Amino acid sequence: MNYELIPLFVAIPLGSAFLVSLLGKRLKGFSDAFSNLATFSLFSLSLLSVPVIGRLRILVYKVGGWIAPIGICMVLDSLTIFMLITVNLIAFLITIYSISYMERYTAKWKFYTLFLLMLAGMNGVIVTGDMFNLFVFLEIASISSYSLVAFGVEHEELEASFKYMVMGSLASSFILLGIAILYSHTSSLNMADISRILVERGSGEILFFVSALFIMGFGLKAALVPFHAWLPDAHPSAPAPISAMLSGLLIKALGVYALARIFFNVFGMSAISSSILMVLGIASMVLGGLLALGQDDIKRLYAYSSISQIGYVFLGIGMGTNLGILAGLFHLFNHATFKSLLFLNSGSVEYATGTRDLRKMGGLSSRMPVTGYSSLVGSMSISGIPPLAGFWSKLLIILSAIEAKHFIFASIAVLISILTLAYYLRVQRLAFFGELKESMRGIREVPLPMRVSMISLSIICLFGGLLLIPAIGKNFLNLATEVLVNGNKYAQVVFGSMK
Amino acid sequence: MSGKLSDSNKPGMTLIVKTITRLTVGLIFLYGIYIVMHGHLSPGGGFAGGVIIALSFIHFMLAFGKDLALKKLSSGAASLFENFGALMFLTIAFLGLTGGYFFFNFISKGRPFNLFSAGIIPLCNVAICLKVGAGLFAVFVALILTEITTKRSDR
Amino acid sequence: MIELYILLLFMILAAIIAVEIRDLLSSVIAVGAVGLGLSVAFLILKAPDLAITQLVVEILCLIILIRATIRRDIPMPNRKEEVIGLIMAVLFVGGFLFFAYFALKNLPPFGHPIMKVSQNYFSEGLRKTGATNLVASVILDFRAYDTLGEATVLFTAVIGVLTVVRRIGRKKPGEDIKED
Amino acid sequence: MIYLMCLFLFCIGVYCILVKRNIIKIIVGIGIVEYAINLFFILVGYRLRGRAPILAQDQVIQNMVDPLPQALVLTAIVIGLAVTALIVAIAIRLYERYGTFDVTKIRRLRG
Repeated sequence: MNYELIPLFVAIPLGSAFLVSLLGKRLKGFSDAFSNLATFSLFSLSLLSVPVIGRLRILVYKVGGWIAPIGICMVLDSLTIFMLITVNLIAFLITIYSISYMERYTAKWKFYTLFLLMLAGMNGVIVTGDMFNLFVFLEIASISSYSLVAFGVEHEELEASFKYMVMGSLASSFILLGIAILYSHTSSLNMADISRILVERGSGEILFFVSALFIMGFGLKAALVPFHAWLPDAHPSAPAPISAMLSGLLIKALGVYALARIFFNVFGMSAISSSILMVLGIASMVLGGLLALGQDDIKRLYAYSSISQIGYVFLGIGMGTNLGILAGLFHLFNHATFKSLLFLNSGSVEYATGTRDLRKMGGLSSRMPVTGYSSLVGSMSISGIPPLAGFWSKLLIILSAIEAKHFIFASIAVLISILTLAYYLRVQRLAFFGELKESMRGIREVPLPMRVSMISLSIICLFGGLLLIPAIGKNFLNLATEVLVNGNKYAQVVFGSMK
Repeated sequence: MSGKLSDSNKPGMTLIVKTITRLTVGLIFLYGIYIVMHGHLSPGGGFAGGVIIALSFIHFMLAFGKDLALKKLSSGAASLFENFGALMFLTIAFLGLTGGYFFFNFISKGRPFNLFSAGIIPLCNVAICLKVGAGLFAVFVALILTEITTKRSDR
Repeated sequence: MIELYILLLFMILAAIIAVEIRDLLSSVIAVGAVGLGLSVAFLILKAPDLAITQLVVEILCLIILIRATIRRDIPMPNRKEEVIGLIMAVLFVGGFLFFAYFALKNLPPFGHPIMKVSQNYFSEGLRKTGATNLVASVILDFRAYDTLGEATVLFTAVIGVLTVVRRIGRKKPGEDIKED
Repeated sequence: MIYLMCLFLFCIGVYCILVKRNIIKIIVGIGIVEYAINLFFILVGYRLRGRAPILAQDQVIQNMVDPLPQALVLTAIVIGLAVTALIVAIAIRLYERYGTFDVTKIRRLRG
């Protein structure tokens, strides 16, 4: 009976997007209520599937009743569930936040339509088990994000969106070319089938070339360092809920998840690709951190910090060891929560004061306690202060680097962690502490829905570390790690479950 | 484009263009419908047919100016049609659940080479055609309208 | 297959013209020539569905692009392009083609695809779906889920265009703007 | 060999995107890249002396070309059209705001 659940992950956001665009303009308040309902049902659906997957390990859904290499299949395994929960949880909290925040923009129903389409794209990428289908849903998510970045239609937003769009289409072209070459080589599009054929044939120049294309393509989507130039423009220009969505989820679902799934489960991880991923991760970590240090625009600083933290995730996953992958995935989850929290904070500051320049702020905590203290929690978590969630994931990444005898990488990770603490303390000092500026006397705390969403996110940041205790996080983190560690066995598992 | 060539109070292009457009536009429209309906038998299909139908409206608009074209199909109606097409496609997908699977081809296949055969495929073609035709027309209208407002703000 | 090579040479030539010519309108028209060449190439390669689609899409793209460039047809000033960017791009293209050569050598030769999965479409396509156009049976039955995604991409783009062309994006607190 | 010519077309497009400093030229480059990939997909599925994948009423057709890449390319063409429409809309708005298509003059954001 559980099979019917899987297509709903894509069908619910798609159907609600169509309905919102049909009725949202005519009925006041419909788009708010309906979008929140949709994201809430998605979140509860993903929670519901956790025990099912804990019992069965994998579910395969044959769309249209066609068996896998002929038709398309959707695969629900523990890694998928891990990503689905992360994405839908954050998306639900962000829709709550947007109820009030998006009052400042015109055409709210267009915002919700595009938002739901982006969510549908991400869920589609995560759930699918087919290469070309992955590309199609990746394009849905990207195209809606291009137009959401330009949502404010001011100079900067249009410019950032254009830059993002050019880079994004280039990335998509690389991915599509890779898929074409892979199709010619294996004559199949199903991931499990490709994996099986590649194991039989062994690797060669083709695999090397396709890996390079995919690293370029998905690396552009994930903003790894040589390909990061679009991110610091695009993420700050979007409205705050979208910045949170882009930085917290989009680069992970389209970049990290897709890359990890393809490299571990389809190609099989080799020493070369592992070290390439780690080196790229280290480079993003260092450069992102250094560039963040000199920023005065609060959202731009957060955007550079995203590049740096994505570097940590890649370092962990690229290690390929059990502990490394666990740490990388855990950091991915943590980064999704605290980075969206921080972007929502910056949105609240902008909502109340009308500026994003750190030098014009000061002492905001006294006037906006919820924003101030949730931002403190987020900053401490991202810079790795103990008992908060971010500390545990960073600790595990560093430990796994030591375990795998990468001492230089481990020490760089420690140094960058200190750097992170430095620039986040700077934000706290300039924006939230210190004395209140004269021009800021009249500001007030933000409306209730925005507060609710920020408070829930900071609670997750506070207690996220508990997920590491096996009794709580076993079905969540450890099983997801297992999927990646198993590598090429993915094909057998998928075909075994299809019979 | 060459709006300046004609009378300034008559929008659109010259008389020659208008006469020829009047003759051809219906044919293009019919051809689009033909392509859609025979999508499962011969080359073509919902997408190509939808673009052809959109092109017939765009052709009309370029020749006669935007006011007359929008009277035939207003942009609000276009986006309504588009939504309707999208929802129809999704509904077909959901009706497949009656046969057990999302997108299951649940209608009987009929005799091959007939117009009414192949189960859901012609229906899907019609849905896609509505969506594509109306959507592309809406895009075109939106782009044209921004250009007009741009020119006004320039002066 | 000689006509295919000639056509490809023509397309490459037109693409170079489109990239290098100064006048924007001519550039757009040259890229239209590439697209129409592609449509003919599809016909030679026995893909009539694609030929029709490519033809109509190309016409639509040309109309949109020409509307965008006409009357704004400012010739580009004769300025030096950034030398570093040029060198980087040339290096990238060279390296790309070099690696592509080795990778493509191992692909199945032109004209002899493996067709492992597609064999099923030939044997079961007509019986299971009832459509005589196998491409239609693939896009709307075997891989209909992809087509749902494709329709959604177009829907997204339409909403995106309508979003981008709004006159006013932000409003001040308490201000009420009539939305169109 | 024919694959390489096709990839050369791809490289012309990439070169155009990376080097040119004009919005319309960049859009042209994106278009060329899309054409090249679509062509590559179809070349990969072509069979020598093949027939189009459409069944006829009274004869059995042997040796058809691969229908799967054709279906995929159909999807890719639509995606290309969607991207082009959106990017042209953004380009028109940019022109409206800045009065130019030259990227070097559109520099409010720091790198």
